[in-house]
Amino acid sequence: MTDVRTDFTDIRARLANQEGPAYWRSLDEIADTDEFQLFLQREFPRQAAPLENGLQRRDFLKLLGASMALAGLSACARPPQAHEKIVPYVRQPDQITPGRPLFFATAVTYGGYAEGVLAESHQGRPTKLEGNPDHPASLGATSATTQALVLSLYDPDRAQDVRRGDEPSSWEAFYDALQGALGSADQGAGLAILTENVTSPTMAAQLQAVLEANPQARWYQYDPLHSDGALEGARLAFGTDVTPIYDFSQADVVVSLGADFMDRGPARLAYARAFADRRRLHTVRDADTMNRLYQLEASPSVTGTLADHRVALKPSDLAAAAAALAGELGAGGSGSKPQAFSQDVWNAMLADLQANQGSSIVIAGDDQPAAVHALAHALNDALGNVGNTVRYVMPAAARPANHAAELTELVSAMNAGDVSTLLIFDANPVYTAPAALGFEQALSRVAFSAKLGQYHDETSAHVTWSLPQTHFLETWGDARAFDGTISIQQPLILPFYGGKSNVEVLDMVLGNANSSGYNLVRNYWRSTVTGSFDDFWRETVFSGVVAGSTSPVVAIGTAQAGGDLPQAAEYELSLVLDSAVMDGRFANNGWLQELPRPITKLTWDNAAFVAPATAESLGVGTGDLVRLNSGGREVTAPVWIQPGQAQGAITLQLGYGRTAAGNVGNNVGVNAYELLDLSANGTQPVTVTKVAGSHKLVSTQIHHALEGTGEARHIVRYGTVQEFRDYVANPDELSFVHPVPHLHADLYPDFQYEGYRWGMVIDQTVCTGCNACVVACQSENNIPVVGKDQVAVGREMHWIRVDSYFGGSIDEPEFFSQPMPCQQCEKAPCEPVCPVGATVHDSEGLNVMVYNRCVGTRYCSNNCPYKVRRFNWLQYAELATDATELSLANNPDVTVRSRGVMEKCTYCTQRISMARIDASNEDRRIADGEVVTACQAACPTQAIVFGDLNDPASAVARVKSSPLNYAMLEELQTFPRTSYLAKVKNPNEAVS
Amino acid sequence: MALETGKVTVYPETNRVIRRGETYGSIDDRVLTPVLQGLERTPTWWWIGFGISAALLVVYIVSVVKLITTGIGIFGNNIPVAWGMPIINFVWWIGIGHAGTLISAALLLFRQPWRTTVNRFAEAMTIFAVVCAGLYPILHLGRPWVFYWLVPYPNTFGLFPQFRSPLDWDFFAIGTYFTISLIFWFIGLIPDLASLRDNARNGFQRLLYGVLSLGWNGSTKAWQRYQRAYLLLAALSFPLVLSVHSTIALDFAVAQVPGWNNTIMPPYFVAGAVFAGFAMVLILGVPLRKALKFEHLITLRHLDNAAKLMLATGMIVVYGYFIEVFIAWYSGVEAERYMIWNRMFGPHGKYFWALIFCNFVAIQPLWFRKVRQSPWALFVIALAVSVGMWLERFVIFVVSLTRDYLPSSWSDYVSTFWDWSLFIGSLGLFGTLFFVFVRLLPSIATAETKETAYHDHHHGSDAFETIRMEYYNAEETA
Amino acid sequence: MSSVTLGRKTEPLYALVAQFDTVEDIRLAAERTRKAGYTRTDAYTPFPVEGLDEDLGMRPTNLGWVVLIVGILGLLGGFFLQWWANTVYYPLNAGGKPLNSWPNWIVIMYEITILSAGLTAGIGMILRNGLPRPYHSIFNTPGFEQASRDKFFLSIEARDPKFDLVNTRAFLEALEPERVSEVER
Amino acid sequence: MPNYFPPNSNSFVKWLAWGGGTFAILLIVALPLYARMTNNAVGVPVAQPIDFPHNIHVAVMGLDCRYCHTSVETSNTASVPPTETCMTCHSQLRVDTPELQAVVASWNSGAPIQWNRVHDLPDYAFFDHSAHVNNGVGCSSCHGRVDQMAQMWKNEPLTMGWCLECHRDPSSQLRPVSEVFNMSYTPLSDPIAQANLGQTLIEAYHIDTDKLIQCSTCHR
Repeated sequence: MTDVRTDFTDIRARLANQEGPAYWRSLDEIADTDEFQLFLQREFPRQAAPLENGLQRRDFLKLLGASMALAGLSACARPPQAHEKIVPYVRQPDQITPGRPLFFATAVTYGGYAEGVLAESHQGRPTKLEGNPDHPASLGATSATTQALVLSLYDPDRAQDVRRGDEPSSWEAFYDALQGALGSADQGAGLAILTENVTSPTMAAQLQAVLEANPQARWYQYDPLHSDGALEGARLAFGTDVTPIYDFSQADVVVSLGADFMDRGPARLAYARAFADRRRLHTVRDADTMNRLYQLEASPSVTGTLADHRVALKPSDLAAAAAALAGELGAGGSGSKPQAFSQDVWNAMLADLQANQGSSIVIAGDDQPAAVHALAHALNDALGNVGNTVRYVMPAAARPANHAAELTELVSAMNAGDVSTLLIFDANPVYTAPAALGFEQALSRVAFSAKLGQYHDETSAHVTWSLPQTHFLETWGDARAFDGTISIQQPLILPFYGGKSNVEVLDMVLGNANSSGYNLVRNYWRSTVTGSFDDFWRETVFSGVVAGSTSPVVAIGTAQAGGDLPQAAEYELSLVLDSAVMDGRFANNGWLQELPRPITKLTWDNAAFVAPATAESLGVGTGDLVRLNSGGREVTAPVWIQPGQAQGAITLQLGYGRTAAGNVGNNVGVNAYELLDLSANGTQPVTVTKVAGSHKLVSTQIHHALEGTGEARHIVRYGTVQEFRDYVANPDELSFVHPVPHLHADLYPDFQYEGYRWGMVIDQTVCTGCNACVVACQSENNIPVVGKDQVAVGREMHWIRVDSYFGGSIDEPEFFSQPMPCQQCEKAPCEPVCPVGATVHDSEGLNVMVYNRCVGTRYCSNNCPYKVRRFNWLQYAELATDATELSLANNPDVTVRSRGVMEKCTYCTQRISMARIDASNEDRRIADGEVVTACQAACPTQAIVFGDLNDPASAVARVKSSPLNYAMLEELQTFPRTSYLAKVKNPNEAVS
Repeated sequence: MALETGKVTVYPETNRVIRRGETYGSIDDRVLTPVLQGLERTPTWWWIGFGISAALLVVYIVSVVKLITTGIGIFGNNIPVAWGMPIINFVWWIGIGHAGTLISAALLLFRQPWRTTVNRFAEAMTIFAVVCAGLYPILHLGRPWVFYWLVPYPNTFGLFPQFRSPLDWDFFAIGTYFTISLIFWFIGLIPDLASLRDNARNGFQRLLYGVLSLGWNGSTKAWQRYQRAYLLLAALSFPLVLSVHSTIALDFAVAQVPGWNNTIMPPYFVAGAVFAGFAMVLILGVPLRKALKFEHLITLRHLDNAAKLMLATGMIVVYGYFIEVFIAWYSGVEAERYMIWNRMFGPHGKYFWALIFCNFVAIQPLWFRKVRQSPWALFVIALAVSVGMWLERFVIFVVSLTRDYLPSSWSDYVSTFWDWSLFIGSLGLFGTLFFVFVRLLPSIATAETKETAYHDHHHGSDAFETIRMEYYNAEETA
Repeated sequence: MSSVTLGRKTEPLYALVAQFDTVEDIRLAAERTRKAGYTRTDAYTPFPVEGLDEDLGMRPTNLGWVVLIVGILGLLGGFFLQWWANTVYYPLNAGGKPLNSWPNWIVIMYEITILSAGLTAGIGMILRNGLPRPYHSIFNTPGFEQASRDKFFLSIEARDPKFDLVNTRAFLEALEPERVSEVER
Repeated sequence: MPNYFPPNSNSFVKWLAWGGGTFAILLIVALPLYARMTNNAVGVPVAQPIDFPHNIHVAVMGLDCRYCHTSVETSNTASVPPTETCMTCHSQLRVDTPELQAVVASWNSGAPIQWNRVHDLPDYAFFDHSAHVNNGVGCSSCHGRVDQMAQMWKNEPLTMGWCLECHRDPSSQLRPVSEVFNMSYTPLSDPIAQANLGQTLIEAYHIDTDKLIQCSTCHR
């Protein structure tokens, strides 16, 4: 082991301009970019443990011939190789206990809006994100994307240097150049700043300062995650900028006008929790308070899977339906309901709304046109929901703006030569601006252009300066949540690849070359706080939210419906954000690319979703290529036949077809921005023509239909509230929960578990299939990414998968999401067939998987009826010997599996072990709720309950006693520890 | 010489294991010459066959290297189909490896003299097939270099195998089967090795066979123990043969995969194994008797019997197919019923019908003596059966796995280049061993054949009794 | 017929060996030799000749008993190994099956039984026959290479108490062999 | 027909058989032993960048283990002390002695000292110091008489088998928590007495003995 030559001058330099939590890390991390491999090989401090380390002496020669036995005998003990190094701190920070993680409150932003997180740090190495229970937009939960962002932190493709054109340069050089560019301009004439949606008070103040210093300068915002429809809708309805906040806890009836409110938008986690709390039923009494959801949408959504009545409408029909509804309920609007809307559902919906005035919600989707939003406002107003289930607050955005308009404006200004200096923060307009707009050409007319982003991306190639930006885990900053609540972002680690944050670079415009985010944020807040600033700061940074910063309710007049409804067309195209990579900003994140998308289970691709009937008329099948032509621009995309898609509606996801995303994200899928039309009113007409050829779309599930054999196996059990009541009335009769008589008989006596008896329940009634659990598990358990080709042959590694089934007709199907982790069977079929005892039960009834004992017969997987076991067919995980920075995201408490071993969900046994050790050190029992599995922690709707079944008071024991509780494939007598609550829907009785 | 001078009871030609006119010496000459003759006299067919086999053996080695360096991801396996072609090939080879020991053991116990001229190469076939088979489960491990963790031995982890696992049963069953078959084979070889030693044409052969024959001298006491040991081994091997494939069948029978967990599996697998085994005996025997000019020793009677056995076991296997369908229907278990439907009409349905053709339709001609006694017709049928038995395993193992309990986990199976290269390569391994065997060792057990010839011609010790009587009468009169 | 020299100095006499052509001849000869009271006799044949051992008055071998005993030991050992390893030494709960789930152990017990018994039968036979034994005086018999082909030899060893070069030779000649030879040790 | 092999070839074969047999047996016995020896440098002192004498610091100066290994009671790792810890004394004591220069250098430069790992478990074995010291497993039980080691060495093989010896029967090793850091403490010489003591301690510390031999206790 060669010892490290650390460049101390460099380190001192970096230390010199760092404050606050800079002391969290060891020197090595500061010098990391240089000595990275050494950093890894030193296994400092407590890196994740690659299984193969114990077997390093294994080399190919040893596999053949006589020395094999020898190599194996030593497998468990270390050979006398060069000694591993122990590298202690020089000055150990107070709050660090080596080997114990710390949690820090910070916030991740989407479209400028904050979602609070608690970041887990192992000696300064962030490894996991959990939700921040104190944060209104998290409530302790996280989304799938948030879970994946810890991987992006270490992404080796991130921008690591300041570039002038293609030349590596320096911050100093940039600063001088910037000052030159600014100095030449009079009053900042020709200076333009393009940001994404800004909610950060600090940044807003800085922008304000910049604009005051340079009256001629202009600030534009463009953010694909921003909803112009909502903004304009509010303006139409009230003539002012307000944001509606919905209180689902008070809503008995919800009508969603194309709103995927549980998976999209800045309030998704909060809304999902509130909605689920009104839906969750463990006893039949809960049925009385169960809410009802009417979901009108063009393409099946996560929210739609929970709908009691789901109506597939193409965008123009949806708008028409909204107008007709408004007409019926005297909220302005007019017209009659569209044909596609079945009469009895329509009547039921009207009846429910009328019957629940003041306790209903009409919510419009972010990608709906302004008119639909206005109608929603008008409807809530007319139904008397405002003040009950809906309240209005000032927008959290620092400057509410129509982003489409601003981008168009900027481009024309650039074309007119009015822009000589352009500073771009976060945004990647060369990729995300509609191709029709010609942003790229316009940009070429700008003399001095700089772009601050985490990647040297498509835009970077066309600006004069490309600047590396810090990840949010490296950044001091602040941001507001959907309801205005402010969070202060604190870094857990020094900029890993160098880089500066928005506020730091913005401060350069104000003439400060080296100001630090820490000072900037502190100074801003110092100016706002009355009383002891240090107390405020400690409290705020600790809790992650600025107390009392939630926006107050604003009084608004009566809402007016208005605006034009979208024009109907034979084929209506909707370009939507992808559920995983969003607008493409996360395209280089392997966890997200490989994440089976909700409902479709599609990975590594986007596709043009069409209804079965539409596909029939077009004569195309899944994977066939079609040419989409809208406004004279063309994109050739593969077709995905999606049951439940509205006839005539074509849905294509944005965020794909990137060319400068990085090694993972490049050339995945097709670029839908080619077709994007900012002037489109919610939808744009498109012509679809079949073209030759096809594209291999990879889905992790080849069979979704519940009909026939699927139904007969009683895998998904579901019924209505009424059926639930009947079943409880006479529990001995067969019901939807227990459709077949089942005899529990067994040859062998059961094992007794005196201590803990871990178990889990998954509530299908509230599971949305949003995938948060899947990525949370991946992050917690060091689950590798295998790539499209391996997924294509059925080798994805996710320990918990979300099975998705369709019931009913393929045109109006019902959707079922069924999370499937290891069922932890009492009589596990996988265990007796393992010849080496690599998978056995432990004394707490856990079905444990001992990677280092596994020889890889895979018999256990064959014998697992749930097929939840995953096998390392090839060397998927990065071993210490050939690790990249990405392996730093690994959880040090979980073994990194090597080639040839089986793996599976362990109920997060590492978390159980930690709790057990802590408890035993304190000589007490583990308390209920002390062990929270990764999937459980992430779940926005708390559909997963875990705990000790031996403790009758535990949450899991209570839920298991629900009459809806059933065991998957119980006829196999595997007696799973993981059980399910049958899905209960609350349809209107009037609907046949 | 002896046979002519002795008083001979004549049997009808068809009943004779050995054609009229063969003498002890002529048997030796026929059998030993191909072994003892010089390299330059080695026939061309041998060189060609050996060359091809050796070439395939190289393919095998390359595949194994690739496998161990890259990982079993090179195969088509996935979740749910965690066992793919390697396991099919494993069971296929093991099946083939059953005829040999069965012929030598069972037929010995049942006093079937006709076995003597076919058991030697059948046993060799068995051993080589078991070698090919035995390598598969090891190579097919995720971490082949720790395969010995299945062996109970004291170690630094303080761990032992988990003996409830059928895979451990396999390990013991195959290990035992290989060892016992090898001993059985070698003991049968000792007297022949002695004749080779005594007829050696050069120092090398003398040394080689001298060492191998362990100094056998054919003394009566030695023969006495020899026969006892041989009989005991036969008695032990016969149930062993049945147990080995039953154990293999248990790998599947104890699992809960629809299409695997049938109680009928063991007997049905054993029948299938004998079926496949005799097919391979014919595939090897028909060309061999021609090439080595053994028509006088491996007579039509042998082929006829082998064919009859094939027909019988074949029909048992077909019965198995039927019962599987019946039980699936009778069980009323949805997964089972769907499995059968999928087996017949699913994406892989064509393989099922192909197997029905090979294992059922193709063997029907065997009802006719004419077919049974025309070598090349048998050869073709045997080939079909070998293919059929491979397909049977594919249908049972893989197709069942592709559609098990949760539709969400259903998947398809696509074999890869390496799946096939390893299979073709294993044929090379088998071929190489077999060609080396026919060149270096007698393909027919001469000592046993002589004994049979003696019984054939003299009807056991009747002849001796007559001579004895004559002598004592003469003595009395004197 | 004088002593055979094999490029070595003449060795003391090992036995008188008579060569016969047919099974019948050797069996008759063997029987007569026994009746004549010779005990240290043996016959060498290319294939096992039924009844020849009785003709020579040999006792049947006890190999079977040895095999049986070892087989039973194997059976018990097989059970003990599995019972001890999975129940006593490291008891692990595999799929809720009882620790002492003996039905799962039958197969291995069976295989170990067969293995031990089979090895005993095979190796026992070889060792009891004193093999491997490259050198054996009987090989010095002229034409003995025929013994593995189609000739039958009867030997009366010099150690035989009743052995007398002249009388014994005469006795053998009386059996009408193809030839009689003196074989050195 | 002549003999093909000389008379003495028989005895040759005999010797060959015996020799081969013995050799085979030796091999079977020797291999595991050899494996153990080569893989666990038990009792082999490990040279360190700084010649740190545990014996002087513990036996002579009387430092408690926890003075340097601060997290041993609270964390899975006992933790090797930061340079800071050395400097608490050695900023005054023997500052200019040659063997301390590396420490001073580290302090001044901020470059961490790179010690050589002595007790190196495979990374898939998750050992937790706190769980042991808080339940009556003494330092010396695994690390030996550190107070007598000028240079640190590994005192036990640290193989799984070795761990299990105690995990199967903890009562044979347990000591009162108060004695955990006592280097000179040894289990009671009378096995029965020790077993009784162990049993009392197991009950006192609520040690779940069933759990001790479970795979999930050490492997995750």
